[in-house]
Amino acid sequence: MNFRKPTGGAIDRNTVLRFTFNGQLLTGHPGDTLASALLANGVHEVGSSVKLGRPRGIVAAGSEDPTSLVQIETPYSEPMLLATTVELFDGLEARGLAGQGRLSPEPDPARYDAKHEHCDVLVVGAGPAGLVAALTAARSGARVVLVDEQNQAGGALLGVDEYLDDRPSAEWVADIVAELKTTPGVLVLERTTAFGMYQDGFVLALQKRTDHLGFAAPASVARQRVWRIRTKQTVLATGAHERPVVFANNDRPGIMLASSARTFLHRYGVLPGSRAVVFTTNDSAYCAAIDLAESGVDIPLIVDARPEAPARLATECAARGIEVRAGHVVTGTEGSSRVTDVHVAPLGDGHPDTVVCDTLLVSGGWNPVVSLFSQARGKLRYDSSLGAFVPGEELASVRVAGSATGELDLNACARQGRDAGAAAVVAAGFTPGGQVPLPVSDSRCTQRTGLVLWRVPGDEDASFVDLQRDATVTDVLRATGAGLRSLEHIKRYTTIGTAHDQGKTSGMIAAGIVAEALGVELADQRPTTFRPPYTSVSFAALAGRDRGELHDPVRVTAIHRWHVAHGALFENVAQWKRPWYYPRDGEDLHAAVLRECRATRESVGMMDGSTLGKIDVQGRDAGKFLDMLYTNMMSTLKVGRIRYGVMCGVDGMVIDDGTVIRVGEERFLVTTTTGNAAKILDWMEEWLQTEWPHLDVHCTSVTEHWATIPLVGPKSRDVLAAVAPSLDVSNEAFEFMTWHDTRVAGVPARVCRISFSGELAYEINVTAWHGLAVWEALMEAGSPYGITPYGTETMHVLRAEKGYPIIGQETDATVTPQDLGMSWAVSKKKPDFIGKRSFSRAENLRTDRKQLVGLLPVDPNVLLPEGSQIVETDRLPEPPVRMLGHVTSSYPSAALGRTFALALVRSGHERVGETLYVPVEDALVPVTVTESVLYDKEGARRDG
Amino acid sequence: MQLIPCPWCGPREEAEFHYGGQAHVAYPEDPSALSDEEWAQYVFFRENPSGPFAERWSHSAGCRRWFNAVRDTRTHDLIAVYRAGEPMPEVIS
Amino acid sequence: MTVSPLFAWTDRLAALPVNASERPFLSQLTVRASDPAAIAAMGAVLGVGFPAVPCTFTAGSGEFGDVEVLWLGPDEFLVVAAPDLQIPIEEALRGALGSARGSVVDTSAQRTTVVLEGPHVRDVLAHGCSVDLHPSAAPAGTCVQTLLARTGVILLVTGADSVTLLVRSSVAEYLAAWLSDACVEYQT
Amino acid sequence: MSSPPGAHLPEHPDFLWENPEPKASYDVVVVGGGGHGLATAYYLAKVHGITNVAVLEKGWLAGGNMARNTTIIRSNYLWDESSGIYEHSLKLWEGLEEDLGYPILFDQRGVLNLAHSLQDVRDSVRRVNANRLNGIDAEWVDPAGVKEICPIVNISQDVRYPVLGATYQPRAGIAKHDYVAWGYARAAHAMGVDLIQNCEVTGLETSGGRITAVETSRGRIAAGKVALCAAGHSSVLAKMVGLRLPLASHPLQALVSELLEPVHPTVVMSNAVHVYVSQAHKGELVMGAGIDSYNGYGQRGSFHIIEQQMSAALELFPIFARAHLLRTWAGIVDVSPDASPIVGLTPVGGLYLNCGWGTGGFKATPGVGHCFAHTIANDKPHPFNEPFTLERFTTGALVDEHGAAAVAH
Repeated sequence: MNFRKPTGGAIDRNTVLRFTFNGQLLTGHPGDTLASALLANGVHEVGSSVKLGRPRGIVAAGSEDPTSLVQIETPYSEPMLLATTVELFDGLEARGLAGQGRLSPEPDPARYDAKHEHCDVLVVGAGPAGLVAALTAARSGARVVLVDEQNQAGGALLGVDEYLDDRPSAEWVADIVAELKTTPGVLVLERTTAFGMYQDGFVLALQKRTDHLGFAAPASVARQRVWRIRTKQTVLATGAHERPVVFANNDRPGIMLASSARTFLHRYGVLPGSRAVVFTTNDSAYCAAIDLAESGVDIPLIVDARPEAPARLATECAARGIEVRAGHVVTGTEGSSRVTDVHVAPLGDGHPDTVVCDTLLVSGGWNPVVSLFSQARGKLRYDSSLGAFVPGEELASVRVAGSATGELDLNACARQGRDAGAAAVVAAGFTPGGQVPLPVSDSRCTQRTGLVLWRVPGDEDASFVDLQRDATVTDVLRATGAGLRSLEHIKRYTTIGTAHDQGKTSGMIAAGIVAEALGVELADQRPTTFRPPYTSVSFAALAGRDRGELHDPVRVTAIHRWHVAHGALFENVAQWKRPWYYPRDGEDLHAAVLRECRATRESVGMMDGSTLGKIDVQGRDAGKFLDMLYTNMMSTLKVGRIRYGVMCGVDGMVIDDGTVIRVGEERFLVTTTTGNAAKILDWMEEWLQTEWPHLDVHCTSVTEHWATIPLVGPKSRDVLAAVAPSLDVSNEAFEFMTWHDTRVAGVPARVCRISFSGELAYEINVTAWHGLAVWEALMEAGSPYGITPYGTETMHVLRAEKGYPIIGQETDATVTPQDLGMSWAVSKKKPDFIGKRSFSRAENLRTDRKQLVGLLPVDPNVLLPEGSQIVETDRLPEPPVRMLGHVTSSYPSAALGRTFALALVRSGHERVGETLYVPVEDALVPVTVTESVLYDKEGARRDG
Repeated sequence: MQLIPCPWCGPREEAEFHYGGQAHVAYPEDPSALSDEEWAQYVFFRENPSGPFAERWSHSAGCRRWFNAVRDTRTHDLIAVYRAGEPMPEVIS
Repeated sequence: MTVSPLFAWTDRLAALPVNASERPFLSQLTVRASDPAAIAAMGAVLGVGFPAVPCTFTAGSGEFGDVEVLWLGPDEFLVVAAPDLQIPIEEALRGALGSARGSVVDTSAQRTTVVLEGPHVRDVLAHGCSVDLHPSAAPAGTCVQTLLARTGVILLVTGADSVTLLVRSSVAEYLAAWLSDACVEYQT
Repeated sequence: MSSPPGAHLPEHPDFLWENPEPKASYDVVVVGGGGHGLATAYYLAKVHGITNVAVLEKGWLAGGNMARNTTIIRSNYLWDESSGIYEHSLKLWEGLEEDLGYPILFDQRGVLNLAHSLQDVRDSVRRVNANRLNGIDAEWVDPAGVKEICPIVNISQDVRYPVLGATYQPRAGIAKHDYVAWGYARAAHAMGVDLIQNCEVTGLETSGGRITAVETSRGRIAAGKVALCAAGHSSVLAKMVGLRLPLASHPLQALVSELLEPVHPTVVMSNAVHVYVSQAHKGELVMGAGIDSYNGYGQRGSFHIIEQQMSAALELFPIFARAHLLRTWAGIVDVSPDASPIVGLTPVGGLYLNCGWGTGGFKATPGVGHCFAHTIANDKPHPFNEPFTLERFTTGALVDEHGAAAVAH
């Protein structure tokens, strides 16, 4: 059956769109929503309720609808959308839901993005108040953004056929929009819902940019965009939602809000049914009844709960053959998948009468939309004449205009819009421009106050307060009977207001019923908190384009391309990609690392160390400053020399380590670990700026200025000599822990003789632009020696064989330098340095602290898993088992010809020589505790 | 998201800033002279008021300057910002 | 042989509707100083006064050719000049700084430079930059350090439709990838 | 159409509690009617027979962090001290439904803590091994194992931070927070505890170094002992007796989606990318993020935290792309320097402290309620909360769950 009028509505009847709903092939037109198209086809039952499985229809025409949940299946599956907000497109497939949607396992092909926008005045809502506010602001020259959730401006005007200033309201709207769109500095965003209002004028809005295009949506266009709007002033012209009245069996399809039926009529040319009863507590539903009657709908009866019907409207109804029964209410309905009968009785007590119909239109008054105002921390006030919470205070940068204030007269709403727009631009520092004339409406409905009626007594088990959650009056009364008083408790007890609609139509009614049940004034009740988002927002929209390779920046060195080309596997270290190892054909990690280690210890290897943090420290007090930051003495370091240093936090725990190079009398270059580069620079700045501004020191990051290449192994000297002919590489001329500026492979370089492996080694630093060329030159110069590039894993093995800790692997913020066996790096001479005072706390003085040691499995072929715990006994007692520490690092060693590990062990330094046990799966592996240095203890290899 | 007025760069989004906790907690003149209790107060204990709070921020993604702010922790509204070394404005009643 | 961070992106950047191009190997020196006389002296040797207003840059020409001086902080500046001048400029600046408190550091390879031009520049950047780039808020001469998407940048407004970005070398490719993605809708 | 599975929760009972006027005096006044306060009152009455107890709540019962958390329950903490009290708690969870006679929907669906870097892997294995020796169920699973437990996790190694494995605690899970709180409240009330709402504590009265009463918005209430269970507001209360705490109160945000058919059978946490997510009983996805950086009592956080969380979540769970954010909110978490709680005696006689739980308080509810009640009743810590003294910040004997790369929440 066709419920589409032959004319009227903002739809294109010349174009037919085909769509499928619950498997049924149907048609509609451009301009339709899925809901209007369904109603045009006579389909009211959309889904079923979540708990009771009762049929659910379409209650409202917009985003406040509590029931019309659908799953869209084309062009990509999306759950839990409202049929009332899905714009129809050709080929749409959808099905009704029972309160639960389904996530598609297929990857979402759509693009998403975000955009920042700044303005002087943001207007939310393009109804009469918002339009006038926006135009008033625009005429002042301010930067204005107007957002509206509909696909066209007009707001409530879209749902009526009123004339403004003697012409169709659409023309009035179009004129304003046209002026706005041609005014410089004005941005009008349709299909854009302001969903969150945060501090300092930060408003988030979701724009649906291509959903309405269906299959024709261009793949290159972001489907949805999150607008991050920072505004000086905001005008909230968010309108009002009509609310129903609760009565028995008020949930059947065909029962609809009166104004929504009117919207379906005027905006989409759709009739809600053939024969409609109207139940109201106020005037507005009369207009719906008259409009529908004039469109051919049989309106047998208007049930008006007020003791007296409005005389003029009642006369108009009588002229159209519509009976009006004042002082009556709807007490119940019949029907299964659609309402078939309505029971009507006098309010209070009386014998019910039954009226046959296929539609019941309900109006219980209006709830101003105050969600964003409340999110902006505006206080709400209960307006007893409206039966609703309204904005209860003025905010400095947020103004409310139109029916969002509770005002329902169009001219008055527009006036509020104009006043709010003018006040906003003045507050933003502008002078209002030409005054926008206020429209005069020909609307019939001028009486504004109605009767506040939350529910009609009746079968409480079937009187639904939240249609989506199947929560009834019985549930509310059970909650109050259980002792609950707070609306928040009752919301949780009954689940009212927790569904997709967040209680837009049900919340106020629930509060009213609770107040009645408890015998308290609503004015004394705190409404439940409005939380973002106002309407739901897809996760993908919020993630925007920060996905895949753009999820988090990848940092690469100047030599990265070479590593990729040479088959390196990479390790993520903070945001950096570092070569982990370079497997050759058929090699696994262990095989590759054994090869890389052997080559390095026996001949020469090199790695890309560019990711190390590097900080230039300059100034007269640079030495003094570093003395405070490092546990050891740096001010005594001589120019030309290098010292290893450890840094602690104020709590005395190790936070970083690295080398310190004295470049000049007043200049140092310090290195940090890869992951801590930014943190340590920040740490330095924090101390300098907030504690020691008197110190003459400046710190500058040069991490990426330099490419850093450790060249390691007994043949490193030969390789270096080949590429640095002007450098005397002899042990005498170039001592350990010194540096020289020279040229390497023809480019300026700083070469440091430091070693993290115990081998003869040089660290070559060149400007990053030269990094790749120098790397390749070293590869070439080293080829006679079989030079081998190695990655972080080999670096870890080489340093572990020497007992050098890795910050973050051997340490975990509970480890002191002393625990690491580095008392030698803790100055006894300095009166103070950061962390020193903490070393003398009781806990630090314990002799049974966990200390860094080496572990040698008794069976030299057993590799201990890193992270293994260590116990004292060769049999495990019942849990909890006393643990002595854990394995921090563990490797097979080519140099040692066996496996080994480093570990933090309670009283470890005293336990050297002891046998301890490491539970590995079901076995206990015996290990011997050793000093942490396992290879070349005498340091013979350092000088080559 | 808060809009934080960096005393140098002007208002910027909170995401550009690093939070530094309570302001005006000076590093002790001579830590070695402190008792363990006094030292612990410096290391671990900070004011945590519900209301105006003098605190430190660093404009880490901008000019990298540390500065101080008085912010109401109930509303998160910034009451005042002032540069490091400047005295706290008299906004805490 | 030198390789710039975005050398592999030249063609892709050029094809973007923001006509992006890397200006590699520029001489860049980070200057820390607060003594007005020293700052004036350094400006004098470059032929361009240091910016006195936060979040701006100055440009001029002198002994070292065209030079820009960027305000990075109340006592921090970045001097940008043509390639291969970092050593003489560093010497000149050190000389001008004299015994005043401060520092001069060659940071030429720390960042690379990307120039964007055309009518879409502000729109594209607004997808990832929270700073108001409207001409009234960010006129030519503006220099802000901020976040672009998930990385830090120095952003210079150089003209009506032109912006220069300085980005840390290690994340330059991320920036290029992000720009490419943000430009998709503006591609004609 | 029939009702979808799980969409229907068990009904609450017809009677929960009365709303009495406060009496002039109680043996014990518990300040804070959240999960911890209610559980403490319950165990005071049940285990120690102390029933002349009032729980004072400035708002509505369990309306603070209890109403705002993501309900993850687990005990797989690194340090012995932590695993002791959390495992004690988990064991109580396992019998709690029966104990309270309330359907708390405790669902031991397991928790995966993902590792995304080689150091994550080492730390995770370390924690698993420590857990096992402490008698806690824990296993290390490789990416394929992660996929088996939770098929929707993206274990592709091509992503920015690939999943390298996870720790898995099968006995971990979730519960329904309101049901838990109301279960405790109802049972405590039934044993004679007064639950007093809309009653804000404005002062603590002491005499001779001993607590004597609390001043409230509803008048003075004399108290033999006072137990603070005020989470984010602990610093404010402690300051009333001049006690400084090493706490910072931060916003912690969480969010929920609409109801969805079951896709997520377990709980997944990823510290490295700051996401934790489960699918609650009715089908909604419940997610939490990292804390907001600044101190705040405003019960709201900053939206960029939510956006970052979403991009991280979609890297791990591409299937969530078109789930919808329905509601966001924030609690106030009191974070201590070592991310471990402070539970025990104070320098003021008769005043007891339970705070600093940060993001981990919900899972501890039964355990700390039980131990704190013991501490109050005996004026002496229970062995499980003995390590969590205020003095540890002076001696340095921290229980550093934060620094030790263990997992928060």
